[in-house]
Amino acid sequence: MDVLNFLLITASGLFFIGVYGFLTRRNLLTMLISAELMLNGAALNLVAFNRYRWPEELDGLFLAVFIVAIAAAEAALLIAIVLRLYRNTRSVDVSDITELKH
Amino acid sequence: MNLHLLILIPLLTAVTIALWGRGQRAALIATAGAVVQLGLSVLLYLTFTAYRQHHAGEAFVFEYRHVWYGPLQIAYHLGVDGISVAMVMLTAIVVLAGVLMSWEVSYMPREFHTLLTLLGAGAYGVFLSLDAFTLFFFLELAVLPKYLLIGIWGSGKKEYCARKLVLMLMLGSALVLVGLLGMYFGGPRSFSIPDIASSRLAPEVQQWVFPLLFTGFGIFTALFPFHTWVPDGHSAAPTAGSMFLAGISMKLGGYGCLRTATHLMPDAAQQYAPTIIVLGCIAILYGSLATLMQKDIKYLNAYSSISHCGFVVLGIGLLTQTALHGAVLQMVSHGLMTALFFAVIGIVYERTHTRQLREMGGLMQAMPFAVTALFLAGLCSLGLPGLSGFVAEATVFVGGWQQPDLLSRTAVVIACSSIVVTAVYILRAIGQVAMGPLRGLVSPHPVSWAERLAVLLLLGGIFLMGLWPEWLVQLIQGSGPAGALPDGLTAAPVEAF
Amino acid sequence: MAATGYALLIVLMPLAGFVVLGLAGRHHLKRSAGWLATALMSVSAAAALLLAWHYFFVQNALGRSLEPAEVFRFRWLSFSPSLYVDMGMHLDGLSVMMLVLVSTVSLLVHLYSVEYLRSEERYTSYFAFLQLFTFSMLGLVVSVNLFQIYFFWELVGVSSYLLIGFHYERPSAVSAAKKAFVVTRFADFGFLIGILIVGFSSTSFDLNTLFQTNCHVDAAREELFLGMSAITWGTLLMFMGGAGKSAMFPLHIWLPDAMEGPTPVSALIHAATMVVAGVFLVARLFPLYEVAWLTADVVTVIGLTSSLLAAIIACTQTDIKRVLAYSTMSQIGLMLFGLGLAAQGASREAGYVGSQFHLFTHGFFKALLFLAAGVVIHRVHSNEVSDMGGLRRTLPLTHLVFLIACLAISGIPPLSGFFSKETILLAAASHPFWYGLALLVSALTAFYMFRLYFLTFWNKPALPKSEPELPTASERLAYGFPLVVLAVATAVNGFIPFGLFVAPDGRPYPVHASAAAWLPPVGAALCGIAVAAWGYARASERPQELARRFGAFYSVAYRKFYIDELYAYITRRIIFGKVGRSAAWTDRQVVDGAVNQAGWLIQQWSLLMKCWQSGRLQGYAFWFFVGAGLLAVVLLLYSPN
Amino acid sequence: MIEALLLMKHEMSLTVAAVVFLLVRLGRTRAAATYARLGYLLLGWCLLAGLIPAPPGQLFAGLFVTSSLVSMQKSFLTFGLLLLLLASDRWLRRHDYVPEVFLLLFSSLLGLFFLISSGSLLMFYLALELATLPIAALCNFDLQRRQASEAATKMILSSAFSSGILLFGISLLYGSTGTLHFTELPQRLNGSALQVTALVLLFTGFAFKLSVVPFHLWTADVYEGSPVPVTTYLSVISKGGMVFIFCTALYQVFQPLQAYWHVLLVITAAATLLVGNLFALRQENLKRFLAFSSIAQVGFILVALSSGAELARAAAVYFVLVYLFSNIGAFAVVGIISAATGKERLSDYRGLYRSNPRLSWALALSLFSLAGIPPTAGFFGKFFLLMSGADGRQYLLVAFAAVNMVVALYYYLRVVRALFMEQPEAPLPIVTTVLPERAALVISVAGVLITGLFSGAYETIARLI
Repeated sequence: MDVLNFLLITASGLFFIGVYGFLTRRNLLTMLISAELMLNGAALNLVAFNRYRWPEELDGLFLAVFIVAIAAAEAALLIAIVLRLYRNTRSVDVSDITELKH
Repeated sequence: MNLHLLILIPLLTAVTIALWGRGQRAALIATAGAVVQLGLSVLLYLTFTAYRQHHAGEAFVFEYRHVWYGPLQIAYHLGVDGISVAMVMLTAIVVLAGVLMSWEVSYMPREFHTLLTLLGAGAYGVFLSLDAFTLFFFLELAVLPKYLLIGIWGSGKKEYCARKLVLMLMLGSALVLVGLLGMYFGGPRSFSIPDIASSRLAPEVQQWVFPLLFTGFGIFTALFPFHTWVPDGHSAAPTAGSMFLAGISMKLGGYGCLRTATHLMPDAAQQYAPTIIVLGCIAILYGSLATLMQKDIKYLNAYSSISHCGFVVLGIGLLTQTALHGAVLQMVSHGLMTALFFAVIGIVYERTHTRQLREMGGLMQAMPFAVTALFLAGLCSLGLPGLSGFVAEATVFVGGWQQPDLLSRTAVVIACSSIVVTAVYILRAIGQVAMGPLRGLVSPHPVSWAERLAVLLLLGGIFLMGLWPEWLVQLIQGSGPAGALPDGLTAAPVEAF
Repeated sequence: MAATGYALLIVLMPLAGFVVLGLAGRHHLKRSAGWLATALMSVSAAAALLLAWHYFFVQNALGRSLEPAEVFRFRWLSFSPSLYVDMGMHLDGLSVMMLVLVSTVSLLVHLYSVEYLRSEERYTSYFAFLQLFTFSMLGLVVSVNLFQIYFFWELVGVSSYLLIGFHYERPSAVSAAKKAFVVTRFADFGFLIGILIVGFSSTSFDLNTLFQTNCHVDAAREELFLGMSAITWGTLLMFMGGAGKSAMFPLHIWLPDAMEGPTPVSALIHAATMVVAGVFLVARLFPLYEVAWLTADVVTVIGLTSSLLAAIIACTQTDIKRVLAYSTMSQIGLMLFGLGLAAQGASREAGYVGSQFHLFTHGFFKALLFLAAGVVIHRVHSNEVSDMGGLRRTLPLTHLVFLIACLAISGIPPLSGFFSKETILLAAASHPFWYGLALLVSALTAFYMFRLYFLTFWNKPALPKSEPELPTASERLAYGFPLVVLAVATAVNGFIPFGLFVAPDGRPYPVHASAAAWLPPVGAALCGIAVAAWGYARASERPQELARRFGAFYSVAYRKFYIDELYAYITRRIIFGKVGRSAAWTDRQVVDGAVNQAGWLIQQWSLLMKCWQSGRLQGYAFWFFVGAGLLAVVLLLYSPN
Repeated sequence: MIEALLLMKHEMSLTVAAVVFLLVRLGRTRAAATYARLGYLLLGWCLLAGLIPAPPGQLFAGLFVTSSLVSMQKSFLTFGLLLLLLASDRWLRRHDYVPEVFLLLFSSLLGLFFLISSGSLLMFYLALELATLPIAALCNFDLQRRQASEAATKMILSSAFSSGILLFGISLLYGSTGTLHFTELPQRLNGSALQVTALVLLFTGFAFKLSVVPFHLWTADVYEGSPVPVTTYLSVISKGGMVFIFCTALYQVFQPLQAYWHVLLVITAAATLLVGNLFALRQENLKRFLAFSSIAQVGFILVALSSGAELARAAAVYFVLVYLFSNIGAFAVVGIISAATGKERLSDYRGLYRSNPRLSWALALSLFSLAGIPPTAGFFGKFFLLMSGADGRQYLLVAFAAVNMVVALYYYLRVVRALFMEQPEAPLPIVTTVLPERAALVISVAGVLITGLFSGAYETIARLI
C-alpha cells in the first residue's frame, strides 16, 4: 500500500504542478507541457490504481495508454496552431492573445 | 358549434394576408376575415343560448378535446361557458373595428394586418381554452405581434414602450407559468381546467400558487403596481394596436384571473381577497387621480384604463357572484369603450397631428361625428346610465355591497368615489378637445366610411349593453362554474352593516 | 289599458324626437326640427293631461284614496335572483302631477325656442337635447325602482350638461356645464351609495317592495354604524344626491353658472323641472324619510338655510338670470323645508302637500319669469339689469306677465304662489323660530323680485345698445302664446284643490287655512314690495345707501359668501395641485421608475461582469479550476441526508 | 457481422463518407462547389443509412452501446450537420480546402457518435477527444485571420486543461470503484468523498463542453473567432451530443449519486442562466451574442435535468432538437449575411427587413424560438424543460429560470428591433440566397414552426426513453 500512496502522491503532485504551470506560464508551449503534466498525473493515478488496487482487469492501464496517444495528437495539433498563431502575431506569449474579449 | 373555426378563421386570414395581401388587398382580406369572425361569434351566442335552454347543468358546452402531448397530459381542449361567449363576442367586435380603423395604414400594410389578425387569434384561443397549457400558449402567442405592431407602426418613444410592454407582460407570463406548473404538480398532474376544478387543490398548494397566477394575469390587466406598461404601451401603439391592447389584451388578464386563479383555487381566493380588494381600490382611485394630470389624450385614456380595470380586479376580489359578474361585464364594457376611445383618438390624431390636449379645441365644429363618438365614449367611461359602463360598475357595486364586512363596503365607497374623478377628467378632456374656439386642425379630410363603420360598431355594442343589459347578464349568469362562485364560497348573507 | 297607452305615449314621443333629430336631424331636418319637436311634445303634453284626467277621475274618484297603479314594467338588469332593476311606469298622484308639469312646461318651452333659437346654427341639436331632457325627466318621475331613478337622474344631468354647454364656443359656457355636471356628480356619488345602503337594508331596489317591507326598514334601524341606522345613512346619502340636483347649500354653486345656457333651457331645466328633482326624490321616498328621523331634520335645516342664503344673495345680484337662479334655489329650499317638516311628522300632510303644491305652481311661474326675461334679454342683448330699465312701454305684454309672476312668487293672493307658499308656512306654524325665518325669506323674496321688476321695467331707461328691432309676427306668436298660457296658469293654479290630488299615501288632504294665518306672509311680502318700490321704482341713490348700511355683509353677500372661491381652492389647489399631481408624479417617478431602475440595474450588472470575460486564457483556466474546487467543497460539505 | 454493421450504421456510413473525402483529395482538384455537393450527398446517405431499423445492442465488450434512442439522437446530429452545411454553402464554396472541412467535421461527428454510444469511460474519453480536436483545427480554418488562430489556441488549450481535470476525475473514480464501465459503475457508487470529488471533476468535463458557468469562459471568444459554420457546429451539434451523453451519465451512471449532482446542477443552472443572460445583454457582435445566448439555453437544460425526473430526459432531448432548428436558423442568417457582406455587428442589421424581408423573418422567428415565444417550437421546448424542473418541486429555481426568460427576451428583442424598427445609415444590400442556403432556411424555419405544434417528435422521444 505504501507504494500506492507514494504513487498517488506523486501523481497528484504532477497534476497540481501541471495546473500551476498552466495558470502561470506565459509561453504557450510551456502551457502545453503543463497540460501534459496534468494528463500524466491522471495516467499515473490510473496505472497505480490498476496495479495495486484493482489488479483483476486492465481498464486503467488501457486508458493510460490511450491518454498518452491522445496527448501526442493534441500536442501535434497545438503546435500546428501555435505556429499559425506565431505567423499571424509574431508571438507565442499567452498574454498577447487577448483580442477576443468581453 | 365548432369552436375551432373561431381560431382557424383568423389564422387562415393571417396566412392569406401574408401570402396574397399586397397593398390595399391586405385590409380587404382582413376585413372579410373579421366579418366572418363576428358572424361566427354571433352564431356562437345564438347556438349557445339555444343549447343552454335544454342543457342547463353542463359546465362547459361545445367541448372538444384532442390529446396534444399525451405523455404530459396536455390537451388541446376547447369549450365555452357564458363568460367565454361574452368575451368572444367582445373580441370579434373589437377585431372588426380595429381592422376597419386600419384601412389607411400605408406603411407595410400586409405585415400590419397579418400581425393584427394573429393578435386576434391569440385572444380567441385564450377565451376558448379549457386547458391551462393551451390557454398559456395562446396568451403568449400575442407577444410577437404586440411588439412588432407597437415597435414598427407606433409613434413617440415606440421602441422603448414596445419593449417595456412586452417585457412586463412577459414577466406576468413567467409568473403564470410557474403558477401553472405548481398547479399541475400540486394537483392532478393535468392542465385540464375542469379536472383541476373537480379535484380540489390542497390548500397549501393554493396558498402559494394563487398569488403567482393572480399577479401574473394581473399584470395583463394593469394590476397595481405592475401597471406602468399600460400608459406607455397604449400611447405608443398605432390606433388599432391600442384598441387591441386595451380592448382585448387587458381582458386576457382578467379572464385568466377569473378562470384559473379564482375558479380553481377558491380557498386561496378567499384568503387573499382583502389584498386583492385593496389593490383594486388603489388602481381605481390612484389611476383616476393620476389621470387628472395627463396632458396627452392617449395617456389620459390609458390611465383611465388602469382605473377601469381596477373594477375588474375589485370585482374578482369581492368574491360574490354578482361582483364576479360585474367584473366580467366591466371587461366587456371597458373593452368596447376603450377601443372606441382609441379609435376616435386615432381619427382625431389623423387630422390634428397632435395628442396634446391643450393644442386642440373646438373640434366639434370641424368633425362632429368623431367628437360625438368621443363624447359618448367619455360618457360611457364616467358611467352614464344607458351606456355599458354604468351596467358593469353598478353590478360591481351591488355585488360588493353584498359582502357585509367593512373592508368590502369601504372598497365599494372608494370605487364609487372614482366616478366623480372620472367625470372631472373626462369632461375636462372633452371640454378641451371638442369645445371652445377651434384650434389645432391640420388636415380636415372627412372621416372615411371604414372609420365611421368601426366607430358605429363599437357604439352599437356599447348601446346594446347599456340600454338592455339583461341578455348579457343572463348569458353570464347562465354560465358554468367560472361564472358561479367556486364551491365552498357561498354567497354572503344579505345583511345591513 | 288606456292609461298604459297614454303613459307610453308621453314618454316615447320625446324619445322618438331625440332619436330622429339626433340621428337624421343634422342633415335632413334643418328648420323643421323645431316644429317637429314641438308637435311631438304637444302629443306628449296632451297625453299627459288625458292621463291625469283618466287617473284622477276614471281610475279613482276624486276625494277618495288614490290607488297607485303600475302601467308598465320589464326586467332591465338582474344582479341576483332577489336583487334586480326593473324599468317601468308607476302612476300615483305625485308622478301624474309631475308628468303634467314637465310635459306642459316643456311643450311651452319648445314652442318658445322655435323662435328664440332660430338663428342658431345647431338648431336641430338643440331640440334633440331638449327632447332628450324631457324624456329623461319624464322617465325619472315615473320610476318604479331606485336604480331607474338613478338611471334617469344621470340622463337628466347629462342633458343639462349638453344644454348649458350649448354655446360651446364660449369658454364660460363650457366651464359652467362642466361645473354643473361635476358638482351634481359628486352629489350622485352619495346618491349611489345611499341606494346601495337602502336597497340592501330592505333587500330590494324596487320601490313597491321598499315601501311594503317597512318591517325590514324597522329592523334595519336597529343596526347602527357610527351611531346611525342604515336607513338614516341611506336616506341622508340619497338626499345628498337630491341636494346636488336641487342646488341646495352647500352644493348650489353650479346653478347660477348654469345660466350660461340658452334662456328657454334655464326656464325648463334650471327653474321648472330638473332642479326640483331633489324635492321629487324626497317626496317619492317619503315613507323612508319618515322612518329616518335625523334625515328629516337635515332636510329641514338644509332647505331653510339654502332658502335664506339664496334669498340674501339674490338681493345683491345684478344679472337678471342669476337673480332668478338664486330665487329658484330659494324657492326649492322652501319646498324641502316643507317636506322636511312633513317627514318629521308633526305637520305631515300640510308640509308634504305644501311643498308639492309649491313645486307645481313654482314650475309655472318660474318658467314664466325666465321666458319673460328671455324676451327682455333678446331685446337688450344683455343680462345686466343696468342695461335695462323702463321697458314697460316697449314690452307691454312681457311687463304684464312678469308682474303677474312676481306677484305670484311673492305670495300675493289670489295668485297661485300665495296658496302654495301659504301651505308650507302653515306646516311651519308650530315652530316659531323656523316660521319666523320662513317669513323673512318670504319678505326677501318679494323684495328681490320686485327689485328686479322695477329695475327692468321702471327706473331710468338705459341707453339702447342697438336699434331696437320690432318683433316679427312669428315672434309675437311664439313668445306670446307660451307667456300667456303660463301667466294664466300662474294666476289660476292656486285654486286647484291640490291636496286632493297629491298627498302622502294618496289619502286626500284638503288644506284649510284661517285668515289669521294669511296675514303674516302677505304682510311680509307687501313690506318687501314696498321697500323695493322705495328703492328702485325710480333711479335714485337709495340702493347705494342701503348697501352702505349693510357694509361688509353686503359685499360678502355680493360675493356669494365666497363659497365658489372655497370650492375652487379645494379642487384646484388640493385635489389637482396636491393629490392629482403627486399621484401622477408617483406613478411616473416611483412606480415606473422602479421598473426602469430594474432594467438599468440589470444593465449595470451586465457591465460589471464584463471584466470577467477578460480574454486571458489563464484567467479562464483559473476560474475553471476555482469553480471546480468550490463545487467540490460545496458538495463535500453537503450531506444529502 | 451484419448485426455489428447494423448497430454501427451511423458510424460506418460516416466513416465511409470520410474515407471518400480522403480518396477524393488524392484525385485531381475540383471546384469547391462540387466538393460541397458531394458532401451534402454523402451526409444525405448517412442520414438515410441511419434510418435503417436496427435492434438495440452493444459491441466491443460493452464499450459501444446503442439503442433506438441513441440511434435517433445520432440522426438528429447528422441532420443538424447537413442543415448547417447547407446553410454555409456560400462560405464553403469560397474555400480551397473544402474536402478538409468535410473530413474534419465528419471526424468530429464520428467522435460525437461514439460519445453518445459510449459504454465506458474509456470510450467516452476517446470519443470526446475525437469530437474536440478536429474542431480546434477547424477554428483556425481561416488561416490568415489572427482571430481565428487566437480562437483555435484558446480552444485547444482550454480543452487540454479540461481534459486534464476530467481525466484526473476519471482516475479517482477508477481508484474508488475499479471499473470504467457504465453498467458496473452504478453498483459501486456509494457517495464516498473520493467519489463525490471525482463526480465534480467529471462534471467539469461535461460543463466545459456544454459551456456551463463558470466553465464557459472560452466559449464566447472561440465562437467569435471561428468561422460561422464552426461556431454553429460548436453551439448546436457538439453541444447537442454532449447533452445526450450527459443525460445518460446522470440518469444511468451516476443515478446513485443523484442527491449530489442535484445540488451541483442547481447551483450551476442558476449561475449559467444569470451569467449567460447578463453577458448576452450587451453583446454587439451577433455571433458572440448567440454564443452567450446559447450558454443561457444550457442553463434551462440544467434546470430540467437537476430535477432528476423522468420527464427531464425527454424534455432535454426534445429541446436539443428544437434548439437545433432555431439556432441553425439564426446562425444560418448570420452566416449568410456574414459571408455576403462580412458584417456581423448588430448595428449592421438595422433595417434589414427593408432590404431582406425573408431573411429577417427567418432570423426573427429563430430568435423568438430561442426566446421561447409561441407559436415557435422554442416555447414548447422551454415549457417542457421548466415543467421537468418543476417536477422535482424546485419551484424557486423554475421561477428564477422563468424570470430569466424575460431578461433573455430583452436581448432577443434588441435584434428584432434592429431588424424591423430602426433606420439604417448604410443599409445592407439585398442578399440573394443560393438554393442550399434557401433549403436550410426553409427547413429550419419549418422545423421551428412545426416541431412544437405537432406533438409527434416529442411523443417519439418520450416513447423511446
